[in-house]
Amino acid sequence: AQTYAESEFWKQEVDAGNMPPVAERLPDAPLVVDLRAKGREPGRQGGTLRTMITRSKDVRQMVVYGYARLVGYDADYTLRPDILETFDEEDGRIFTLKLRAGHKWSDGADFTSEDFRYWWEDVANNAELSPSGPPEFLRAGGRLPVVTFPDAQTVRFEWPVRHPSFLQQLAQARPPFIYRPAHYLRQFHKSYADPDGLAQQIRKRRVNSWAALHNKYDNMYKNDNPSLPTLQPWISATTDKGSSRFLFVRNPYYHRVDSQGIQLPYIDVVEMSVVGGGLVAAKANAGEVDLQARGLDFRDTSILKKGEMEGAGYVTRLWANGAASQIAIYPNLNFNDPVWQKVIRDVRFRRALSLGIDRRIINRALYFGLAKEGGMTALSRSPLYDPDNLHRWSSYDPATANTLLDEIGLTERDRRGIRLLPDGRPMEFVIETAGERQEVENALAIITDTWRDIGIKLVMRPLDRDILRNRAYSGVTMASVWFGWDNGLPTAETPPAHLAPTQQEFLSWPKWGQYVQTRGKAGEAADMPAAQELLRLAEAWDRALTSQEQEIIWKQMLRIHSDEQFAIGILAEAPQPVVVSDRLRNVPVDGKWAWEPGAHFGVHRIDEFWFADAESNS
Amino acid sequence: MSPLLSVHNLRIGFGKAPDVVQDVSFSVQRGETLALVGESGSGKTITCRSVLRILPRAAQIRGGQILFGPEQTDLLTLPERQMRDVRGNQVSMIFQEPMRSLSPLHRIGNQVGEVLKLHENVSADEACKRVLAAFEQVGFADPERAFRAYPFEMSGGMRQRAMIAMAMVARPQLLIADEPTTALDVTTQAQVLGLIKDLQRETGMGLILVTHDLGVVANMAESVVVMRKGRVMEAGPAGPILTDPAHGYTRKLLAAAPTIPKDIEPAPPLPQEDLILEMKDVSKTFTMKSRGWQAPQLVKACQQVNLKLPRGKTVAIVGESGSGKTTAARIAMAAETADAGAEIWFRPQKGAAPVAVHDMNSAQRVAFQRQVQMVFQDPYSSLSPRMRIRQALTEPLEIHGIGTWAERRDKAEEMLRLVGLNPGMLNRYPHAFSGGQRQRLSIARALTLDPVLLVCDEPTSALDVSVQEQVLELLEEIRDEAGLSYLFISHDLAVVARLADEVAVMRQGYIVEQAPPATLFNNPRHPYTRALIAAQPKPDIRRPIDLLEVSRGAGAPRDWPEPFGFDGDDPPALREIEPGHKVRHHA
Amino acid sequence: MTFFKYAAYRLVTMLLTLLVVSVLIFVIINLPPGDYLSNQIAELRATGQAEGVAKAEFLRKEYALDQPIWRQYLVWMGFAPGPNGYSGLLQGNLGWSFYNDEPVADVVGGKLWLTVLVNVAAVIFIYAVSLPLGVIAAARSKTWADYLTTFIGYLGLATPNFLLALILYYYGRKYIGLPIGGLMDPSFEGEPMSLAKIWSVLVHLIVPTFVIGTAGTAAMMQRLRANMLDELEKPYVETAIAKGMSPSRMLTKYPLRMAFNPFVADIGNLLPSMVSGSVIISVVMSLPTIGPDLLDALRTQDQFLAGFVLLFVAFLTLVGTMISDLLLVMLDPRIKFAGRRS
Amino acid sequence: MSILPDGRYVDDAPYDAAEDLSAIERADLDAPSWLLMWRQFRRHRLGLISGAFLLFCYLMLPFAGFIAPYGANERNALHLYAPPQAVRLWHEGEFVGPFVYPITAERDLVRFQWTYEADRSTPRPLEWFCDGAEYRLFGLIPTDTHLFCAPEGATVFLWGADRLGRDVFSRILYGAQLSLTVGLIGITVSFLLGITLGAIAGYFGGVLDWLIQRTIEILRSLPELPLWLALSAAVPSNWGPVAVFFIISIILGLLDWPGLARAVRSKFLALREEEYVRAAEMMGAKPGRVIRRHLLPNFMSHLIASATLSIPAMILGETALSFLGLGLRAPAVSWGVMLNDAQNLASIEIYPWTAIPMLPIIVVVLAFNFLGDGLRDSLDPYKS
Ligand SMILES: Nc1ncnc2c1ncn2[C@@H]1O[C@H](COP(=O)(O)OP(=O)(O)OP(=O)(O)O)[C@@H](O)[C@H]1O
Ligand SMILES: Nc1ncnc2c1ncn2[C@@H]1O[C@H](COP(=O)(O)OP(=O)(O)OP(=O)(O)O)[C@@H](O)[C@H]1O
Ligand SMILES: [Mg+2]
Ligand SMILES: [Mg+2]
Repeated sequence: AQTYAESEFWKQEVDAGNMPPVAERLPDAPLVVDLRAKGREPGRQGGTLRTMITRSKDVRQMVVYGYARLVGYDADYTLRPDILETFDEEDGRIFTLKLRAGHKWSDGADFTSEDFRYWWEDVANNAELSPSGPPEFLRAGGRLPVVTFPDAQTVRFEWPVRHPSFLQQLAQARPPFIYRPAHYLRQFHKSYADPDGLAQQIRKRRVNSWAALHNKYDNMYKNDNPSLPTLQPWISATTDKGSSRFLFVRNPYYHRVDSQGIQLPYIDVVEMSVVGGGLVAAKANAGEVDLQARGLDFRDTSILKKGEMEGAGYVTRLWANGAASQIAIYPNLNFNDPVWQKVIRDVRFRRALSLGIDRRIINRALYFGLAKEGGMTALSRSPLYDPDNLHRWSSYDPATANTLLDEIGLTERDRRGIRLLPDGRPMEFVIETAGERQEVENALAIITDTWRDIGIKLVMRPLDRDILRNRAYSGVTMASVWFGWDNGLPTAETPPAHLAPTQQEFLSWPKWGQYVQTRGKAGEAADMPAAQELLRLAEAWDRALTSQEQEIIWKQMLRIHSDEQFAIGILAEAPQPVVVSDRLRNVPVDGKWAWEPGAHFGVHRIDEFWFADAESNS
Repeated sequence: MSPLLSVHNLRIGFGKAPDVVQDVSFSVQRGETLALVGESGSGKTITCRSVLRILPRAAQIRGGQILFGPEQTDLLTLPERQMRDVRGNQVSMIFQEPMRSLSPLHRIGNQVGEVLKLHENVSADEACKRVLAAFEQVGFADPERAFRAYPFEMSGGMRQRAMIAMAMVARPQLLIADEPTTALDVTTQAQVLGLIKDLQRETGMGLILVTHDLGVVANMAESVVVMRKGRVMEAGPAGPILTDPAHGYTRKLLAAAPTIPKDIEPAPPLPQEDLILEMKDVSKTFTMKSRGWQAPQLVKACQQVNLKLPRGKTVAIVGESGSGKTTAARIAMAAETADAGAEIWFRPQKGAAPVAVHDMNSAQRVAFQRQVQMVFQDPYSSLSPRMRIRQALTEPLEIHGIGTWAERRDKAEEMLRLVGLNPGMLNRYPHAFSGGQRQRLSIARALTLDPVLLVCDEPTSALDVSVQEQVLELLEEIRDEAGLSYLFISHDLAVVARLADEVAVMRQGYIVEQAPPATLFNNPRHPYTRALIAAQPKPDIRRPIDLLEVSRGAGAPRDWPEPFGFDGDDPPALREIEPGHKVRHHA
Repeated sequence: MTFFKYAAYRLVTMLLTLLVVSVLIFVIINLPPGDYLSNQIAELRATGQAEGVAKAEFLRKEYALDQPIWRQYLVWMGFAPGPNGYSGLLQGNLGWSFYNDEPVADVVGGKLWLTVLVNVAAVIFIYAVSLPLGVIAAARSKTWADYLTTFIGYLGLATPNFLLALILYYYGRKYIGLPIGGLMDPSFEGEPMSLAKIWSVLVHLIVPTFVIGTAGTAAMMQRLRANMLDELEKPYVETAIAKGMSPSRMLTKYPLRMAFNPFVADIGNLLPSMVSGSVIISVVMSLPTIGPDLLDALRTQDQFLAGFVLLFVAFLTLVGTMISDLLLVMLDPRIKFAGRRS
Repeated sequence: MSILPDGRYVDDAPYDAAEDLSAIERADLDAPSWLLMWRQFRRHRLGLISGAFLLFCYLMLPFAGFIAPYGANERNALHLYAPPQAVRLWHEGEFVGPFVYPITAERDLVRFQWTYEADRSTPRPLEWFCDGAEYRLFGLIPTDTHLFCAPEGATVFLWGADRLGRDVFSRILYGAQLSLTVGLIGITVSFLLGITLGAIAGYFGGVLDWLIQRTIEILRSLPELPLWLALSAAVPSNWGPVAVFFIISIILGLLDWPGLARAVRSKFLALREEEYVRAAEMMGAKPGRVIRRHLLPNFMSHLIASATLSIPAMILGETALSFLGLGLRAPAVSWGVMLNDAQNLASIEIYPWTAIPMLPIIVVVLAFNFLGDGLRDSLDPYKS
């Protein structure tokens, strides 16, 4: 049997008898990470990792970065069991999850199928806690699964129809927690807690019902309750929410070890401080962080490099952004103005817009030419990548663009050379932005010039993020700018729902999305053939039996997108500066910076990073 | 022995203009009083101020020396830091216009006591005690009230006395008094002068006394400097100069000095029919600004004043400083509202329906304001500091839309000439005038509108006798030609005797005696009237008045002999003892 | 009217005004269509997060948000009893912040005093710097001292705050080791007061105070200088000089007091304007003041939080105006508030 | 002069009792007040220079396009972040006339900066009265003639180029057109309101005062932030940035007056008790006149100082609001917009010339200040 070394950090506690030794804390079969096989160096425990967030709410990033999931992606973006010892999928309908025997919550209590049952029966299906029933993602074809708990280490989900996206959902950056620390939460649950004690708690916590109390203490994602047991590598150790510094200490019961028998995470303490967005670069430049990407933009690179050269003790790495597009324009197909709507829905118009963008210059001006120019599609590292999709309708070709626009019949122009709409108004194409990113403004400034050549006047309108969304959702926005799809690295198994008009967040079809999301209560049904085709394909993917089938569907959908230019991507894979302390090891040199899949740092397994001593460093 | 202060060949000028003070020299010994007399605007004030080096920014000292003290330090070159010790401590000054010279935001006691704190390092209590004592000495009936009062709550004379107290509490070696008693009635004046004399005897204080009142000079000064147009005309011991003036100007001055004529021909009582102004039962009670927790103190400024002013006549009010003269006049002008029950009637023309001044509508008010004008006791504060004199003088015309621009300017020029000023001064701001010049400006302004009633509140107090003569003549002339009526307030009984058709004597808010001047001056009945007349100084060095004696005046009302005495708020009625002669006495 | 009567009268007016303002604030907050919970419910529904919806619905009921608007106001203020014993502002229940998912009191609690701290520091800075400098600039007008202070003042005024903050932070850190952002070293947070902690707070306050304060300082200094110049030639100043007062004492006792009148009128606005004015600064400089919360609350229509903060700022404004009115009467005995006879 | 035996001093210059006043200068007397003021003002050297400078600035505005070598939004894709270029006269000891060396950009992928290399061998003389980007003279006449332009194959970035390769110098000139004008409207509105209402409240007191005071209190207590947020959602989409900013500066003016009004009021409460105000009233002056002629002049210094102080706020107003998406934005150019672009560390530390717009702001603000000071001085009665 493997022997495990006790961490310095908890040694005192263990010696004092407050905590069992490490061997007893680990699951019977911990997840052993073979670092060398991954091309990483095994490290040693210790150290404090400093990083910054811009709002105190962002403590939830620890859940993202920690990335302990039932199943999670590995570096190749394939799904592997993580907290689970194994999982088993039958027919895309029946999922058997096997837990690790002896796995414990961060407070030392056993983690068993009871925790799943508690969630399923006492939370998800409790009318007071979840009045509208279990979460939507558990529905396949509108049907809920049958969940059974054959033994302490086994949980089974069984659907009548295929539910292929179930596992992917579990691996999300923001995972659905389908388990809860039952032993802890029972004290707030009406069915378990002693009524007097509960009533007292309700009063003390200034809430009005036991459900509110339960809700208050049950936030696995928000990470705001330090006493809530967790399975993440670090556990929150800061109680004061108003604080500007949050500390996280190593989870003594964490389930991963390296092949030397050293329990992960290597790093003892993570210190997150809340810093104003504008000051992140300045603080990083001053060497006040060990690992930072959030809050840094590409344009900070020069100042970061400068700090690096002046010996602030870090290196600046440039990772590629994992969003499908760094900047994408979403012409609103649901725009309320009927004349405009008709124009926008004309594919030739959208193609002309795209052809009228000089992506090379934008790339050069904003990203030193380091980003990838082209439309919005799967990124080059995705198996679904197709260079044709990237380049279709996305080369700078004002002549073709003009021809296309003329073909639509927009031939009239005013004195300034701006084309006129059929009803005689000049074509002032208003693009609304969230006003947060200067690169967007600069890109639009460049596009303004090239669009003028095709007779379209671009009017940029910076708004507040929330206002922008609300306007777009209600159809008053003509067009908006946002990132491309979060997930630029899809595989055939990735659910393609976001490619079809199923979500209002895709700002080209907010109303169609609402229609699907609200099951017809709001919004409008998609009424363009291409969009209907996308919907059909998305459903087909659900039913597809093999990944080959799924891949074909994916490719069709991507092809439709690049053909139709629903969203006009401009650039992708823009470099994301990542500041890494000189002392920090195992941080990939060439990583992907993606929310989905990958949970930003999560997929790079921050728990495997470690601090080299100063001597061994030089 | 070296003199306490000697001024040698002092020359001062403004801007590029010629010197306003030319080669002035004089000296003051310890314990000596030097009187500085002369024409209004002759540079007296500027000379005095140069001793303390507090000249207007635009002034330049172009030459000369001012030597002070046993060391004969030149005050003109003394470093600022040492100068600070001289000011207020060794040399202090009573400014000519005390109303402007006090900070409006600080209580009087505070401002006066500050001198002690600055130079003598005394405790707050001690300072307070000494200030109260000084207030008592300068004739405040209620020193406590004065201590707590703000300048705007005081009458002109009270402010002047506060200024005097301020200059004297620190017992300086040299006191420069620039017309210190212009706003004081003669008894109070005697008291103050007596006080200064005492202090001189006690401490050997030197005194430079600027005054226009040759009677005061005769009573106070050992030596005299006569100035005119910035030059010393004559200087030397007081006796010879007053008795046998050598210089033509001095002679002219002495000749112009007014006195109460011995035998005024008795005039019939004033006609009672065509009254231009009638005040009935006018009383005014002020509420003093109190500290948050104290109950507010009430001041009865004037009480039950009844006055009748026939058209074309002059009614004069004389009386104690602080007795409510100004208040009564302001009420007549509708500048102040009287307590309830008062009635003031104004008849613009003969036979016209009277206007109730206490209750006018806005049309009436506009008409009233055009016909009634006032010469303010304090001309400096009644001129807007940011208006050139031309604007100030043409403003009344502009307000009432009279004339064109050029006509207004011509009128302004003419008015200036009438009061003896140079129209070249039209572009100046008010601060660039001497005290007497400002007073004349004020008169000129009041006259521009050709009013029918003019309320004059001590209009000539700052004028030298010759200019005063000129102004009085002017007033008489207008009265006779245009039938102007005057409500005339003055401390100078000689002026009153000359101008008035009827005189009301006020004391503590009450009219105590009222009669035509002949009757009043020949046959004064009320003890206070008698005291006043006795206290009037005469420009005769051989017959000095006993300052101490006259300053006692008639004493407090409760000490007055029967049937005049009364206590508190319960005075006897004003009764007619002979036609046109009213005296407040018990029947 | 005695001072006390006036003060009492002023207090009553203030409370009445506050009442009016509270209504207006409530209306303004509710003016934009929708509210936090409805938005959230819509979004949660759309994304299929049913548990959130339940919670949101629950909160709506709990805080009477399902009732007509006038009733909501009454309940919020505590004039009418709310459901389930929700008691309203007057009884100290500040309501629930939906955005932060915490009682408003908890969100606001610690930050209020920090807000006050930062702003009071700025106010002190403004006064401590601009009073003497303004007086000196006036007394020594048209000398290098005057020009230099003017120049620096305008430099601060003409630099956008954020740029100024960035420059000061960056070079401050580079050359004198000043900390960047925050109000104290994080390690002191939640620690009891100690000298080291106070020191840390002071060091951290340097840049924010400077950034928030410069604009105010320059403004105050220039205005003070102008007003002082007007007073310096007045006769009462000569009297003071004739008394032999030292210039500094004389200047502060007499002309300064006179020149101060317009500033007293504005004292009331100092605190509240900086609370709202420093919102943006606080956001960019990551100061844990109430400002950023207010901005978030307004953006997301988190009505109780926004309402309370706004009401609090309004309260500060009103109290400030009242104090300045009272000070005005105390400072200038000539002032009467009675009407003019026309 | 003679000394009499009794020690008396007697002046023996001829004495004329009736000696009249000296002759007066008519011209001087008839000078209208503005002339007198101007004479005073002329003596304030700095104020005079500042005034002349500002006059020059404003006169230049219609010609900004002519003086600027580039268009306001003319990008030079090959010269991003180009540093300021010197215009030289001598090349290798030889007089060539004004010329520049062409520069070429290099991507430095180690430091992630643009570096520039000047080609010192080929001097390129500037072109004069040449054709360039189109602009509107006086905002009306479209033309494309510029005073000077970059020669073929070279650039002339006097003050460098920004992130998109736009000429900072030209943009400053164009920016002046907006920065120096639009905000003035807001100031005017707020001053008019503030002075009028403050004066009414202070002078009349009583009920009017009460009403105005409560309005002020309520206005001040009401939050501006939600207003801006609402506004940013409500402004029609196709409004140009300048139109939006125009509206906003007027609204700013409408909201900004209470501070001034209170200052005016408190001062007037005290001033109205002054004797000269009473005197004017007793002469029959109407309230309007009393306020204009007697009260306002005594508060002029404060007003001038306040007006001067709001100049920087007016120029930079948009930077504060752009945070809420309401400020001026591209394609409008103003100094505030330019500074907004420069609000990051790289601009300060690596490309400092992008922060050059601070310079004209400060110069203009100081000029306004000295002009105001001169004005104040010329109104000061004691300065003569
Ligand atoms: N700031 C000034 N600018 C120009 N001239 C001035 C200024 N101040 C005073 N003067 C002039 O200087 C002369 C002397 O003034 P000063 O005040 O000394 O006169 P005065 O003898 O005290 O007169 P009065 O008896 O009227 O007070 C006057 O003619 C006056 O007009
Ligand atoms: N605004 C005021 N507030 C309080 N008391 C005042 C006010 N104005 C005048 N008084 C008081 O009223 C009384 C009369 O003042 P008034 O000015 O009428 O005196 P006066 O007879 O003109 O004296 P003087 O000869 O000294 O000018 C004085 O005691 C004075 O202190
Ligand atoms: Mg004089
Ligand atoms: Mg009087």
